Amino acid sequence: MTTVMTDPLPTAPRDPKANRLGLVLKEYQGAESTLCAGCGHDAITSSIVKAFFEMGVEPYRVAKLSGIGCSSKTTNYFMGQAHGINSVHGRMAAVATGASLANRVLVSIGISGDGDTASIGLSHFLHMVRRNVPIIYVIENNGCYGLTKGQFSATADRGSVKKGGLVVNQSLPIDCCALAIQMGCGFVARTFSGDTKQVRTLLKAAIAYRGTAVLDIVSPCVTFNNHEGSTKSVAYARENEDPLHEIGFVPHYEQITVEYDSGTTKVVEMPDGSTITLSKLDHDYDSHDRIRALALLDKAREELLFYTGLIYYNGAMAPLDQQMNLVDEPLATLPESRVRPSRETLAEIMESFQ
Amino acid sequence: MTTVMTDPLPTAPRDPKANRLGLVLKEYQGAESTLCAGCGHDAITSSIVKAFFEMGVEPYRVAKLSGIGCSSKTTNYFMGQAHGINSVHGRMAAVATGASLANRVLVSIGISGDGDTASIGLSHFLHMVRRNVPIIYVIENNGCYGLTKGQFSATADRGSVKKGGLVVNQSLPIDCCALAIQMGCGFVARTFSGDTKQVRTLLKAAIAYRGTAVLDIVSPCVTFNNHEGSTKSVAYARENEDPLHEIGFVPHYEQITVEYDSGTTKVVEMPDGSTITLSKLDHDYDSHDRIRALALLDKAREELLFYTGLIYYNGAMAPLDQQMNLVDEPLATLPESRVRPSRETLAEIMESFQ
Amino acid sequence: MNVATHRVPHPTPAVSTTKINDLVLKIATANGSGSQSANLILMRAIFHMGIPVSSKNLFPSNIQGLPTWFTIRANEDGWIGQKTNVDVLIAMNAETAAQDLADLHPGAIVIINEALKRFVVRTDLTVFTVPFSKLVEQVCEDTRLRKMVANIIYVGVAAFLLYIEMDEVRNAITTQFARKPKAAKLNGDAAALGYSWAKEHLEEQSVCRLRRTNKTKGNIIIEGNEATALGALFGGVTFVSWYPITPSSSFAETLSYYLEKYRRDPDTGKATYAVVQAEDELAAIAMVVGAGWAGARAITGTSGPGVSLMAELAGFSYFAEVPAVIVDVQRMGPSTGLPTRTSQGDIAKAYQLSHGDCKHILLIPGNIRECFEFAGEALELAESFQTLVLLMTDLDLAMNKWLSEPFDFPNKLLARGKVLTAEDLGQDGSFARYRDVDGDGIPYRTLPATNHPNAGYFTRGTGHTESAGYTEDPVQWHNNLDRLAKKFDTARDRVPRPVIELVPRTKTGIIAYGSSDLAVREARRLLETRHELASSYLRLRALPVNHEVHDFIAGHPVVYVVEQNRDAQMASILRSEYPELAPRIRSVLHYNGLPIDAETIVSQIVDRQTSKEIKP
Amino acid sequence: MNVATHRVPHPTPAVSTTKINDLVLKIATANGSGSQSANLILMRAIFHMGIPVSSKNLFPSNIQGLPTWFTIRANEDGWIGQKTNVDVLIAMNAETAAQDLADLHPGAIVIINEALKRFVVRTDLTVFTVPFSKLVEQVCEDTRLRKMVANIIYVGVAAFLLYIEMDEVRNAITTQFARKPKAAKLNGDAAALGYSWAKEHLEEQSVCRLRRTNKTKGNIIIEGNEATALGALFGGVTFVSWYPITPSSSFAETLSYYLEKYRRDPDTGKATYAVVQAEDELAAIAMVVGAGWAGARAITGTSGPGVSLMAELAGFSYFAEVPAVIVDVQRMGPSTGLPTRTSQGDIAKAYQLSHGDCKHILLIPGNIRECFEFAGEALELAESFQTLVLLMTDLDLAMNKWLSEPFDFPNKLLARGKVLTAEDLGQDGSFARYRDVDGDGIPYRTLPATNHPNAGYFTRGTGHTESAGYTEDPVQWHNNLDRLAKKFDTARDRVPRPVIELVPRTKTGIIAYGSSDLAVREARRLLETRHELASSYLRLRALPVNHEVHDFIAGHPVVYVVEQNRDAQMASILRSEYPELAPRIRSVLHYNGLPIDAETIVSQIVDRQTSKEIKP
Ligand SMILES: Cc1ncc(C[n+]2csc(CCOP(=O)(O)OP(=O)(O)O)c2C)c(N)n1
Ligand SMILES: Cc1ncc(C[n+]2csc(CCOP(=O)(O)OP(=O)(O)O)c2C)c(N)n1
Ligand code: SF4
Ligand code: SF4
Ligand SMILES: [Mg+2]
Ligand SMILES: [Mg+2]
Repeated sequence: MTTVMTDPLPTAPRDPKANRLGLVLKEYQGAESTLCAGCGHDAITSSIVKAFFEMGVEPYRVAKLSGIGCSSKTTNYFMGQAHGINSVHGRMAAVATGASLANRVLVSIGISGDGDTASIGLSHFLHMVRRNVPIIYVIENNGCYGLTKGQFSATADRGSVKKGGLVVNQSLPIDCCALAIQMGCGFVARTFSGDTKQVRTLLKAAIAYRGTAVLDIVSPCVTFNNHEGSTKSVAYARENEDPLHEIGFVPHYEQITVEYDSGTTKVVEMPDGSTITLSKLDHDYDSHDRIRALALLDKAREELLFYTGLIYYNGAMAPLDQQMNLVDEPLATLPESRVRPSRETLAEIMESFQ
Repeated sequence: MTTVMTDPLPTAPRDPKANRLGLVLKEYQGAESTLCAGCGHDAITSSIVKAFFEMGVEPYRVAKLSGIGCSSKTTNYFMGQAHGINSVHGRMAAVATGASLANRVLVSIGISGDGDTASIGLSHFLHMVRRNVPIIYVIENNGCYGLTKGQFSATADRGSVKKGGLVVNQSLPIDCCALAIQMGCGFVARTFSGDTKQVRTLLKAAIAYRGTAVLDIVSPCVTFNNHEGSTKSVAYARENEDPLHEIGFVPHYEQITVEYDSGTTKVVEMPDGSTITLSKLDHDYDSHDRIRALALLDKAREELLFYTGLIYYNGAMAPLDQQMNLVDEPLATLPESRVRPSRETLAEIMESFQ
Repeated sequence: MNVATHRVPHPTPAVSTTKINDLVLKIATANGSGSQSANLILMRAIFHMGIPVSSKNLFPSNIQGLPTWFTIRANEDGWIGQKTNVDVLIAMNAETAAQDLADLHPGAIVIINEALKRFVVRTDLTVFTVPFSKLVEQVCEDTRLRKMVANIIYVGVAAFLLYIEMDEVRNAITTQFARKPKAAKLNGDAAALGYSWAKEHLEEQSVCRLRRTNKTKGNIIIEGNEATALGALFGGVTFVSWYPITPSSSFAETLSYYLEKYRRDPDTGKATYAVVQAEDELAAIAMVVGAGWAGARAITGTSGPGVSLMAELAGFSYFAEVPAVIVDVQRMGPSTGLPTRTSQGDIAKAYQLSHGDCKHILLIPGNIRECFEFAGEALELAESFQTLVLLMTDLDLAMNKWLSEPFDFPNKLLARGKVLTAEDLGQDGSFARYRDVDGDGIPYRTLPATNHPNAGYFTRGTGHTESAGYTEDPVQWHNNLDRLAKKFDTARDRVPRPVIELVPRTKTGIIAYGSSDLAVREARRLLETRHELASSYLRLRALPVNHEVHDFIAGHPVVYVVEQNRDAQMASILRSEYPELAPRIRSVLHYNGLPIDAETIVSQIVDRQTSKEIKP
Repeated sequence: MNVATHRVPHPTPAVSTTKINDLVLKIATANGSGSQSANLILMRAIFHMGIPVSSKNLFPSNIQGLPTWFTIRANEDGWIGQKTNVDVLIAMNAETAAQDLADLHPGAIVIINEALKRFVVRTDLTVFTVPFSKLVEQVCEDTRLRKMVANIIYVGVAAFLLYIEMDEVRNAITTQFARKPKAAKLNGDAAALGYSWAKEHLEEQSVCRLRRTNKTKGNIIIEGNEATALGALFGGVTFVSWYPITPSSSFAETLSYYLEKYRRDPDTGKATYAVVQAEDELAAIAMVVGAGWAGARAITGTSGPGVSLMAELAGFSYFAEVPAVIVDVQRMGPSTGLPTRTSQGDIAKAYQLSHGDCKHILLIPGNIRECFEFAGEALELAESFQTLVLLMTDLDLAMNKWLSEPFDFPNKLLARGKVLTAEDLGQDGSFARYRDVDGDGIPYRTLPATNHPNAGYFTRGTGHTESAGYTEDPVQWHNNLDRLAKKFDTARDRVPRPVIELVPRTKTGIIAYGSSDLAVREARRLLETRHELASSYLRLRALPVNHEVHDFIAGHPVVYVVEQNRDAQMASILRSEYPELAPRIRSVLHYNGLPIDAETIVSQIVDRQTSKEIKP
């Protein structure tokens, strides 16, 4: 039996519909989506809205970052009060690196597509992970390039059939989770846009995490990759989703004491005091074992299995801003006195060149 | 006991100094090196010269490709009779993809640096591996950018000290071998420029292999990264090299029958009939097990171990030109009759637009 | 509900003469609603009535649900360039109906979905209201298909009102759904229903009508990307690498389709080509350079953002002298800009793409045939000049349907440039890769795998001697750059020459290029008829320019350079080519994302003419 | 072996007057041989004798063993630009000795390693042979160090022959090896030995000599990259991202060094800046854009190949209006080109970097002080104009040692541009991100994490409305592009103005920019003294140009634009800015990788003058 005690001082909201900041769900919404009706990305958008709402993150503190693609457009569809940047194709990871260092207090969420991340943006994605840039990095993975009309992306499974039924993908898919683990990522999850509960829970845990949290979310493109033979269709995902565990999350500010059966539930304590619980389903999976995670993903890729859940967790690594030992205040708004050395310093330097 | 029988029709050279084509070593050499005296890259150059000489590859059939860096310069220093292309920084993998498809008969060897491959060229490297472009891809890995004067590269080990002794690398190194395995590579080796026998043997095996063969060769930069505290110095590599096995190679054309103790030697048959032998040293390592290879590399990275040898081998995957089912002749020189459809075809197409 | 025809009396013109075979028809829908098929059926039916016709598809940068406009222009005399003055509007989209109606000129005809009736507030339009939703129920049981099928109903209605022959509509439907007989039937029924309903309920109109003629015999209707792809196919392309981007994707996709179909070895079924969907544009151009170096005829297609990413390799191609072709299907920039809108905004950038001193050959097709011809020519020139060639099309050319004469089979053999084989090198042939043997600046090359001990050389982007050795020597560097400039000069008379129409005694010249051609030609007619301003016309088809361009400018005291960008990019190039003529060059600029139209050109020219130069 | 002095009699001039404080000294060695310290010691000693001095280090693109030339020019009157006419050669490199000697003008002095004696075939030189290998054995036991120490011996020899004060040599050695007393001792001994050996064995020469004066008091010697780094430091930079590339790396490395030293919070030791060595230039500029968007003062440094890679994001910065600064240390291109040679070959490319219509602000320092000032100014302008600013230096400025007055502490407070805080937005402040409120084309922005419900907006590279919403509307697109053009026009009078020197009544104007300044000024003097051609001079310091440039060209019938590239890039920009003045613009072009020198300018101008324009 493990007992989880969390932060004893909750901020209980008055309005039953409001969160701990007194904000209502609507304040976490954004512009109306222009995606195709039924697109998996819209489901993820809803989950994001709810997760941030439920976690009580101040919208103004959020930075929404994206590249280009249907997925990348979605940053416009949630948290309209937050600043967003829809940058260029494939470079969001690097843009986010700059933004998050410029302002440490930002809660960064990056939304990317499988094309944006695994093709044109692959190198930046990997280097971002390696640096442990503090960001929730969501890959809305539909195995294709939605916005350019359905070409296979690098995450399309081997044997996946293209719309029209004539072309079969021969290439090995790139597994962004496996690569993230390889680059030292401490928070790696795979999930399915339609499994809204799991998505939301993972997002909440990712909000509590500081460092790069990679969420590879299978998110069907209902227009171009939702047919028979696609391994990223709604039907395929629904039928094949195989959760590694049932995930629960208790934020640090919630005063609850829960008892878990340590035989069936693993409890992950996060540095900020929040807790992730992983309750056993069919598998006996340990999210702390990097090699096991890689083996699982390898198997999944070979046998076209669709495991979901928290693939790997390790809270030990310092995020980039801490590695760099930045001042507490945002660099962006430091006053002149702190960013321009003195007249005397200049004189001293000038002398060294005489 | 395993008996290896290879191609019974050797081309025995007359001149004792000539290879099976009747060519002498000199014909495999190139321009004089302009690298620093003692640079690891020069040692690799010598090994390449010998490996191609000993394998009796016609120099004119070789395509030498590289990016930019001290390492990338070396393609000029071997096989002067071959065509070479010193392209731009980080894009060689993609250049090679085009070249190897344009002409299937080419034996491509790409030389890159750790900066060229693991930083600016990371995405192309990974996608090349994923496509299984037929090439021997050598990473002359010195943990730094030699040509731009010694900045840390992405393969610098955590804890490695910069020349001058003041700066210590904090970042997790990128392990190109692990990433290559992750991308489905069937020939992954790590070795040390100073272990010329192992380098040469691996190169010969790579020449016999068709597909992407990745050789990550630690190759000390004697000018900028050869000091105490560097994990890529000559001294460090010599002291820490820990071969996984003793490697032997018997090319398909050599009529020899060797007997091996199957308890201590594993024999790898290659599709072209050549044979790699892996004789046990301290480790009991199986180069066919992908997960084990990943675990080994993970451990090596964490504990700063320097395992060398054939990390992973799998001869099953078809190289890109075969996947694409190209005609046997080089695309480059197909006659007009085979690359321009007929007048009638145009008429037929025009009609379809009426 | 009362299904009636609103007939608002025309205020103007009192004496209405019916316009025959001169129609601009605009259809406002939402994308992803299947309206594209309906629109194409209309267009095709008009085409088969023998009337020259074109269409402009104005679609949003998303996949489903946003406003889309499709404009068909039919004109017996061939004036089928962009025109914004609409004769007939089919209004199907609630989101845009108010604006769509407001934009009409008095007297225009409107066919409007009954559900949108509320948007009709003007009284100077001829409005026909059609109960599409009700009608569709009669032919289509599957509710999911109704939105799509409703579109075909307007085809029938329009056919009735505009005198489009129903036989041709039926033919067009059969063609469109050739492989889907069920859909063909359903759509055929829907069109017929629209027609018969209209016949029963709507009055005839006599504002504009179509009638059969014979001006399109033997012609084809085709998109620029299809033409370019065919040009590459017949140009002997052997290597293609690309990364998806609007509006260029369909170039590579169409090319892949035809390669698969026509370029497999008849005996073995093996491919005589390779197509790689690259991981990005950096890789796409790098692969093309690698393939070009190894001797393939290699091409990539992209648009602005991709061109930016290809900059570094472009300079390598120029300097290391490796053949490569980029098809730049220009869209509206800067930045991501308007991916589904047209522009000529990359001209100056492409011309000098990459850092350092370098200039590239640009081929600029002005019509659909040239898309075909210049694609082959680009491959040809890239190999002949051993350099990068950019084929500059744009979204308007590339993704709209154009009327064209069918393409001619190439009348010359494939030229592979100055390539030395082992036999050419001879017994002990010496070979200097970068020597100007022929005095034209173009050196000789060998291909990898040439079986000769002297064939190999080392290709590099760094300073090199004539024999491709490394050098930092100032004189050799300088001389090599001069040779490259000379090679570029050689190209002046080898690239497609400008098309010139000289009008005697006029002081005014017009220079244009690319997809502006039709609009310019129509503008010239309008200038002449309305403003008594005759103009000579030079259509640039390539860069670098040659003496004919010089002479044309020198021959006209006032020269208007018409282009679809803000920064007068071509005018700038001409001004620096011919500084002494720079003062006479004026700009006509259009950069709102729509294709340029004749009226824009006319009004800007009239504005810029001084009082002396033009009659009021 | 007989250690003697070859004294070849001078054929010219018969009457030799000793040149005082007017020296060009060239030292030929191999790189990686440690000669750099010796050369700097010589330069520093001359500097401390009060004589204006500069140096040009011509080094190869490798790390060790290839030829390197270091040229020191000392001139009492401050003419210390590039000059190819060498007075004294120190020949230490066998590989180049033959050519080095052949290049000399008659009468030049040669100090040559005895081992290279065989290369002396000319009789019109004054040759001093020195047995360096023998001498070095006397002071240096460690055989591995001898090659390096031999270099210091030539310092002593040169000091003797040229009358460089040994006290200053000793001081310079002490400074150079401040942290390595053992090396200081060894080198001091070697220099002394060289001096005393020379005194004993060599005759004095009276061709040219140096003597103490007072022209460098208070001055500094510094490289451009160091100055630029300091400019960024004092310009309040908070974010730096970069990828190594010659010749820009030392900018970022020096900046990192000073940031580490002077920009840690005194209380906490925490950093008030972030530096990221990026994975490539695409990432470097993307990080800068991300940081600039979030409100940092962000900069990156690169050279040509990196600029090419940054093209796409450059357009994003322009169009989404995100501050960013790129320092482009220009090297010789195209392609990889000559990485260790200088050029002004990126001017036109940088000006319109990226696809589509866009133009950027370029700051072009012409001297070392401006490297400092303009780095701060670039950060300032990037934030004030919410756009990309490129600081265009070059290898000559950036990596050579220049004499300069010390830099002034910035005289104005940091300007952060039009940023609205939560207070500015007020209770229910509405805020339209892209509205031209002030009529200058520059809109207002908010920073992420501004605690106000209306502060957030969506930044995008696609078409947008004034309130940053998505639109494809043609009119809004057009208007926004026009506003951006207006913003660019606003910049004309906000960027550093040109420096103009008008000479009354001359018909000839010269326009130059960047590192050409010293050579141009010397050329003007030569033109006047030798050819009686007086010229006005305008030094461009930024793009876009303003009316002063127009007026200057308008005021001179003939204007020479001097630049260090092949394609007359700045001339082209000026020709398209001022078409009516285009015919009067002529080009002086230099593109062999060496810094431009006065003689080149003079000879090209004299060549291009028509007979009417110049006296013979
Ligand atoms: C440099 C560049 N190349 C290509 C494109 C065209 N493009 C836009 S979105 C996209 C792919 C999007 O795929 P993905 O990231 O998987 O997003 P999805 O639309 O599937 O959600 C591409 C290739 C572009 N915008 N920029
Ligand atoms: C686009 C571009 N960016 C930067 C450079 C500068 N550059 C030349 S070589 C090099 C790094 C070389 O490192 P590596 O690949 O490890 O080779 P090494 O010299 O260490 O063998 C860099 C950054 C360049 N040539 N091109
Ligand atoms: S095209 Fe696919 S990914 Fe894009 S919005 Fe539609 S369903 Fe979603
Ligand atoms: S700098 Fe380093 S990598 Fe480059 S040649 Fe010298 S030792 Fe080799
Ligand atoms: Mg996708
Ligand atoms: Mg390296």
